[in-house]
Amino acid sequence: MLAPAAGAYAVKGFCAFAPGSVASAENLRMLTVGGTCEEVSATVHAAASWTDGSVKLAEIAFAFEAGRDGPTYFWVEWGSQVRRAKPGPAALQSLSQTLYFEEAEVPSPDFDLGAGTLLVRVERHPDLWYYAYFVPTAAILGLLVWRKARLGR
Amino acid sequence: MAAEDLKLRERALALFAARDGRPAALEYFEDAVRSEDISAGDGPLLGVFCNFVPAEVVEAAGAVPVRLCSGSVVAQSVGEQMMPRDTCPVARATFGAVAGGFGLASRVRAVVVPTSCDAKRRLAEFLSDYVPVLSLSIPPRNDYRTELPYWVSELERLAEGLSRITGVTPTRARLEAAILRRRARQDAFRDLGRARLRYPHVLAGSDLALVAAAAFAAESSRWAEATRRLASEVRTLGEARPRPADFVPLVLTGAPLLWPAWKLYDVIQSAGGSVVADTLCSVTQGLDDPVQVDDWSRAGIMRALALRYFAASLCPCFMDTTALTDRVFELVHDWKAQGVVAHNLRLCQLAEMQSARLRHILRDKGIPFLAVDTELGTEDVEQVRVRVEAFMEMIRERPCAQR
Amino acid sequence: MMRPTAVARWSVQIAAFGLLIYGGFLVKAALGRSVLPGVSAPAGAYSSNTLPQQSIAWAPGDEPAFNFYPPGAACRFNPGGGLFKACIVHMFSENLTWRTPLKYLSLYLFLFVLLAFLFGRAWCGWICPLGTLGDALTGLRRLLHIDHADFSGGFRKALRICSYGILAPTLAVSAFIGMPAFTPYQCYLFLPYCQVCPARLLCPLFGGRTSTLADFTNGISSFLSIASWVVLGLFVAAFFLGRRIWCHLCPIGLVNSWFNRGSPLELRKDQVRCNRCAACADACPMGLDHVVRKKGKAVLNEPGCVLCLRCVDACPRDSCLSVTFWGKQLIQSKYRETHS
Amino acid sequence: MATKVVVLSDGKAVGKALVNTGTDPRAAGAEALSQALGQAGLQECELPRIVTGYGRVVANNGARTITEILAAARGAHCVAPLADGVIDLGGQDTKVIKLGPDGTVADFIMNDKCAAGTGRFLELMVSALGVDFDGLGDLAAAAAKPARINSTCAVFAGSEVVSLIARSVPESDIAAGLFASIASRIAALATHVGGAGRYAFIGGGAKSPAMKKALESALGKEVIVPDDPQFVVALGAALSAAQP
Repeated sequence: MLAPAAGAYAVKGFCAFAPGSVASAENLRMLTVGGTCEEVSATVHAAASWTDGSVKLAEIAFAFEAGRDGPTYFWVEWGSQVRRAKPGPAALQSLSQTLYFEEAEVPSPDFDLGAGTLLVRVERHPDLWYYAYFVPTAAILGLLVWRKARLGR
Repeated sequence: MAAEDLKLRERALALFAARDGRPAALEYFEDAVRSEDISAGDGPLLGVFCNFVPAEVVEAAGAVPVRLCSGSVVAQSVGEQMMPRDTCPVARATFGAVAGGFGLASRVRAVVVPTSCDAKRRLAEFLSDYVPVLSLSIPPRNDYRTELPYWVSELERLAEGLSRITGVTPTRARLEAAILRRRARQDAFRDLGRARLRYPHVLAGSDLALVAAAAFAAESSRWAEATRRLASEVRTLGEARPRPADFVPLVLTGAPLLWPAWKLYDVIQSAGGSVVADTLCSVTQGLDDPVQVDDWSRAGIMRALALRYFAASLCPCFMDTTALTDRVFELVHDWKAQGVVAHNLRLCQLAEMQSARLRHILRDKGIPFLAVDTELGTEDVEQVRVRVEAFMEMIRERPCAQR
Repeated sequence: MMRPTAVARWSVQIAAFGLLIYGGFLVKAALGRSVLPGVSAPAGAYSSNTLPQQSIAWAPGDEPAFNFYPPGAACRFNPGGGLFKACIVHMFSENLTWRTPLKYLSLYLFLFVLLAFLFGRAWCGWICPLGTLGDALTGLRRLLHIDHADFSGGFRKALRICSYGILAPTLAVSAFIGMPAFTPYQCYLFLPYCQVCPARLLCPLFGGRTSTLADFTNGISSFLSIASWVVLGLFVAAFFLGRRIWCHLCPIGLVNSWFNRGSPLELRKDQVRCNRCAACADACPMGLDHVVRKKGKAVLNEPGCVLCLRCVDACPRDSCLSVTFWGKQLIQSKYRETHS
Repeated sequence: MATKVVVLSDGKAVGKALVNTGTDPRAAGAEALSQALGQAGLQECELPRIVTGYGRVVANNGARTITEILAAARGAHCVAPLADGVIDLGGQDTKVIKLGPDGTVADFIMNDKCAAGTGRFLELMVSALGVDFDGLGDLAAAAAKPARINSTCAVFAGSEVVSLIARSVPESDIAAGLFASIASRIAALATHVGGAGRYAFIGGGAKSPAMKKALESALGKEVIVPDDPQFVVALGAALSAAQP
């Protein structure tokens, strides 16, 4: 399959949290996986909140330099001690292409609600290939309409 | 009078039996038109007219339907003593047959008269002086969407009336049994049709008419067996003898040619033509369309009966007769017919006006057409002969490309 | 007295039913994994794993074998995911809510359009598992010799309008709750039609999952459960008494019906051979009579016609009705002897 | 009712004879034949012959027979090659024949079996007016405005004529009316076979100029009347006999 050019992408995604587990969007940050695990600069805001004000659905967006094919993994870390240091990247809006990150593994039911980490995956989707399907689709629809017209009511 | 009527019938039988190389299986049908196939054991006889009366309902009510439409001039002369002269000859003859007690007409417990045309409406009243009459009123339009509910209710009325006469109620099970039993007739007739389509030269038009006339008054399963035998014999004979070079297949349409008034068959055949297919209610109409039941509930069965005997009818008494013209085209195409002959029974306006329209429609398609105005009797046979022979000459003169 | 077409159709329907409901297990057992990559929900957004009714949550590995949306499919909520992912209405709803970029759907749209174009509403008449269950109900009715209810043409038109009235709001609501500002409503309104669709109850049930039948965890889900039972009741009644009258209402059938006229799979009629006996109209499970009514029309693919071909079976005139695929004749009506 | 014979010698009619048939068509046929042969200066010999008309069945003496429709078509095509339609107003019946390009019969229609609209009809009316056939024609020629005679049935028309006389309608108008009524019948038949570009008008009726005039006004076009129109059918038969 045809992969898009390597380069900068805006990565978006949502994480859902149990009531009271994440007090505010500030108690949440993203880390690279492996090595030094340094923080990735990301913007986070609560897309939805529980009645107690804690975050229900956090929308996380960050810039991603896609160097190679295949998935890249990040940690989403949260907890009352966690503080996000780096502010969100300013250039995010200027990035044309958007990817979504997905939860890489289903969290085990008995994990600590108060604090924890979540593994997420970013994978480049082959864009051009997708667009290619519109051509035959349009052709078939055209044929259909033509045949309809020829048959009449 | 009855004796004269019998003589007339025997003469007619002899006339058509004369043709050599005729399938032997036709003997059964000759006996049947002598009304020898209905035995007393089969149940009370019930006279019906036209193809509008669902025989299945009659049988389900425990009676045996026999069709009384007559073409006998003797019976006609009897009928004239009561009916005005300038009325439908078939109505006169049929009434005469009942009034004079000819053949089966003397044995029927009651009659069912559909009010398809004006003559039939009055005929019902004339008959009611002699025999109990159940009438079926036919809507003027045979469009099932508008008329089906009414027609079904008419059939229900008929069923009630019949059960009052016979004491048997046509239940769902009885109707189903009757339909499956009667279906054997269509199966056999279609089988014969396929055989004839393959070897159209074996069976003369008059022979097919004989088969149909026998169906008027024959026990259906025996009739079906005989027809199967005939079909197989047609196949064997067809293998044996090739189709003659001067074979001129014709399609016959218009008013019914009722036994024994078969002058037209005689003239056409002696002029070298062969009637291979027809739209006559006296022959094909009554036999080739089956009752197609989709839903075997009682209502579903009655609906199917209504559709078969009403919506599928080609009777010119209905407003829309495009079905009839379409059928003529179909037959001309399938049987490679070289001409169409319309039988205008004198005083049958419906048939006559229909054929007048047909003449114009067929002329535009370049299909030779002849309308023959005639009556039951043989007094005008020479006039008919001139027209038919000229028609045959005309067809034979046509360049082969146009045939 | 079963006609060949009827036999063929029953076999296809039963086979399709089995494949759609249970095929997922088999194929995945063979291939180990879904064949096409699916469009997955943004994490945390309501995906079909996490409907308002928690009970409908998927077990991990519940993905279907072929991750796309054919014109006739089993329900999304099959255990084991069934053979295909879901019906087209489900696809539109969930992806509108997720605001999935169109490009990610192009493959699925292409496959759907192709299949719908090739076979039109034959998908409804021959494949749809709901239709198969309904035909079984009809068969039961026939065995009991109960006549079917007849619905007027006006009523059928009304049902068609109603099916637009189901489809349009379904898509509108799905799009609405996809907007960031309204995401909180997803927990009430995600997949609006699925909440009451009888397939959501029946298909998982045949797959061996009863959890979708009822859910009284909260008010909304209780309400929706009861509503879905009511719809299921209507569905059963409609199919038992009204043959396929339901299919005039089905929004999936509606989408397929747009492809019926103009599809290469054509129902044709030779006007000259028609004797107007209307046996075709009597046999039509959709209650249509266009086959006998339409004069001088060769192709009879009406939007309402599910190409079940009962009319071709019922027609007693040789080669009056026929079915062609791109001009090539597949079958034609002929008189069939019941005796002999 | 008359028996006509035409003797043909290399394409030309060398002998013609007309004998009133009476009750014995055989005798009339033999008589006419000998007359015609005499006129042609030939002896009774084995000429190929064809018998046509109503007599063909009883009086053919083993000769070939064809119907008068075919004979009329052949004869008319011979005497009036340009005509693509033939109108034959005979004693027994009236025919309208549509000819194919090569003079074959493309379509034809005949009056129904009663005498309505035939020569016989005129003969009966003649007696009602107390003139002879030609006299009827002369009367019609002098007509101011033709009377309207609705009935084509000979019997009813007879009484209709009587009532017209009683209403002191001039005989000339009545005569013209009679011709007009027949002409309109024929025109109706002509439309049934789809009409033709140019008609040949043959048969005994064609001898009357009044009939020709009435027919032309009814058809709205000229008609060709060959010489001896009553022999055209016999000529056609002779022509057919000439062909092996």
